Amino acid sequence: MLELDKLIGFVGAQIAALVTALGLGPDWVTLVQLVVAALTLIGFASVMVLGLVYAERKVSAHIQMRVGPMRVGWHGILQTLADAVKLLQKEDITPSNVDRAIYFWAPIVTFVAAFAVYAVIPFGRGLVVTDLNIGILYILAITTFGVIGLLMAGWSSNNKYSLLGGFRSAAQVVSYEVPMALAVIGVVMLTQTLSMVQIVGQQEKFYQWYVWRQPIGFLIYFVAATAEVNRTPFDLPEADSELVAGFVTEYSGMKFAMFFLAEFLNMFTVAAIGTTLFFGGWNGPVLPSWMWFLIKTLAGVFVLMWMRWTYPRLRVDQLMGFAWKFLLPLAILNILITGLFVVLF
Amino acid sequence: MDTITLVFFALALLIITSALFVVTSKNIFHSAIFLIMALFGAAGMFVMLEAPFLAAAQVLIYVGAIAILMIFAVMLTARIADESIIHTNEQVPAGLAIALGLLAVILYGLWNTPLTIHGGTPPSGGGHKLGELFLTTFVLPFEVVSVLLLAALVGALIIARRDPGATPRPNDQSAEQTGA
Amino acid sequence: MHVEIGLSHYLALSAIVFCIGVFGMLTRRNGIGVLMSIELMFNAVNITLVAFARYVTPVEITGQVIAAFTIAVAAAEATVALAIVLLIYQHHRGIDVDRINIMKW
Amino acid sequence: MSEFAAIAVFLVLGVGFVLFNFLLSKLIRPKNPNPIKQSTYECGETPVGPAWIQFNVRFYIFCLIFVIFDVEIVFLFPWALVFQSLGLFAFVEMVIFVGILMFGLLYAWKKGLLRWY
Repeated sequence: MLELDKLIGFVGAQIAALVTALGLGPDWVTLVQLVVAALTLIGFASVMVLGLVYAERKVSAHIQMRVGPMRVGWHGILQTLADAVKLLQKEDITPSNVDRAIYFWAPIVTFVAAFAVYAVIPFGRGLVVTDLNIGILYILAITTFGVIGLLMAGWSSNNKYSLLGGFRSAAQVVSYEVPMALAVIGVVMLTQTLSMVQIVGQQEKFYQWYVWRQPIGFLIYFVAATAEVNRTPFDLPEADSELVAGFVTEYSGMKFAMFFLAEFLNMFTVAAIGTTLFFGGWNGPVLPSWMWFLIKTLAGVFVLMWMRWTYPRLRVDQLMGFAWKFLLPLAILNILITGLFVVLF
Repeated sequence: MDTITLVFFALALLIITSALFVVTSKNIFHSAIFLIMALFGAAGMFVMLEAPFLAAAQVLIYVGAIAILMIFAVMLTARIADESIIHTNEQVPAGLAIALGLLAVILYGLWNTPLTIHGGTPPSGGGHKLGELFLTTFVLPFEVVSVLLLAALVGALIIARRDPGATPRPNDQSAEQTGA
Repeated sequence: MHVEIGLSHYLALSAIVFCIGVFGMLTRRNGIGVLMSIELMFNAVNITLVAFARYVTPVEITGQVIAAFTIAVAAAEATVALAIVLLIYQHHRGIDVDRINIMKW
Repeated sequence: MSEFAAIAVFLVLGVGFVLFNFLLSKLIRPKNPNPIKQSTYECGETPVGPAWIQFNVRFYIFCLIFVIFDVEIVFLFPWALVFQSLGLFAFVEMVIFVGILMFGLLYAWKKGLLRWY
């Protein structure tokens, strides 16, 4: 079958042979292999985001009984590609009273925070760039740079909407980070490891999925993750009726595109982490492992899109109250129950 | 130069330049950003020192929480954009002298101290060893951390809480109030 | 040039960062700036602790445990100190630590 | 430690990718700025004052509670990794740890600090 790990092993060996033939040491072999892997994932991420944007538009259109983009290509399938080219050509307007350095670096920080996660996600059997022994904690840590990025964007724009959107967004993301991390701890209590690959390895059979042993944890993770990526019903930071476009109000052209890219990367990331922690990752019968991973993850992404067009937006006080007064105590309770079960049985 | 040396000096350069900018930058928001870079560099150093769990903890707490809290505090205390304010006091020469003197003393001490280095394989990261130590040898400090955090939380809330008589307007959705 | 990176390199780096922190703490007028300098000093100490843990007690990583506690203490310190800075700001309309001398007399 | 080389490569290439995009776009996009275009957006009005104004303290309150609980999370992770092998004693220790911190949450709740308005 289409097992990509063999292909990757082959390419890796070819690179090693080539680099060694050039007379460079083993450090260089690793470096070149990693660069190729990272470039591949950048390509994958870009193509995937193009697909996700198209899917979002089509899903929303069909939920609202419209047809969505139809003109560019068959059923508008090239629409987002055309949009990307358009964004590339757009004039980049930098308002005159922004803080230029921070304004410039904010989209970079946001994108890198979203992209760096992909180094540890197991896309399939053997399809992981690096298996850190602190994998899931690394993901939690590196994604906090996303908050820094949006605070930088909000502050440097020198615009009231940007600032308010940025700070509201930051307050929301950090509030929901606590229950999310606690839900992850619930899983870690069972896995006894933080390595993403080992967590997947423990869920080979359907009945071993951690969602069965951590149903409350999964629900908490799902809600918190939806809030983390600012999706409806938690999309207050970009509540366009109140805040224009939130922290990206002053951004245009390629800089805006980077925020957009990061947003969709994050959406894929939370679905991928959910798949890895709760739904057995790439484990599955018949089909190749990476295909199972994509199916499960994209199903998660679809649910996020579906929710966006089904639920209304929460008020900001409901949002914060929900995180601190309901999700956090529930997550603590989940940990206590899990611990009790593990200790007693 | 081998890779380890190269990475060490790159990280050291990142940490030191960022730290210098933290203490000299005119704009306090820029200081906060440079502080984040210095802290991230320190996390890189922890990775070099075979403490990956601590590196992640460092990023999670310092960058993800303390730095964000500082940026919020910067926002709450206005006038940051005004670069004309003098950001250093008249103690610059004295401060410089003290800092350099301290540095000289420490480096002198470091130079003249024979450092005993013990070999051994570090536990394979992942935080298992840390967890064991927390729950066995260091169990009392571990519980005291909890008390400390509680005290800090309650204390900070008491201090930072807004004036009771000042606002509560139930339908006030606008999150900004014009400063003085 | 071949340098073997060892304990003394980390200690020297930590000393430099610590002294930069001392300089900032002594010269900053902005209360938050002073706090940032203190965080730098905390970090320098943490690097020292982890370096000792790596080179002196590599198996029993006591230094790392203490570094973890230091991080917790730094977080607690930052929350309370920033709250105090905010309170001072509300009372004095400024966070210039040189002007906060009401406890001096 | 060597497995972290991948992280470094990802960070550097991530930055490189964005800079490359910026450069590419710089080569092909038009550039004709004017003062109106470069003014700050405020729904078509002339912007009033700088945006760097003072903010309400409630953003700060939530962030403050978050810092404390973030530290708690970092201490919970090592516990979660090993508590199975250490048994009931470790579990009780953690219940005490979390229990003490829950008082803090309860305090904030009772004082009405978890309300947004």
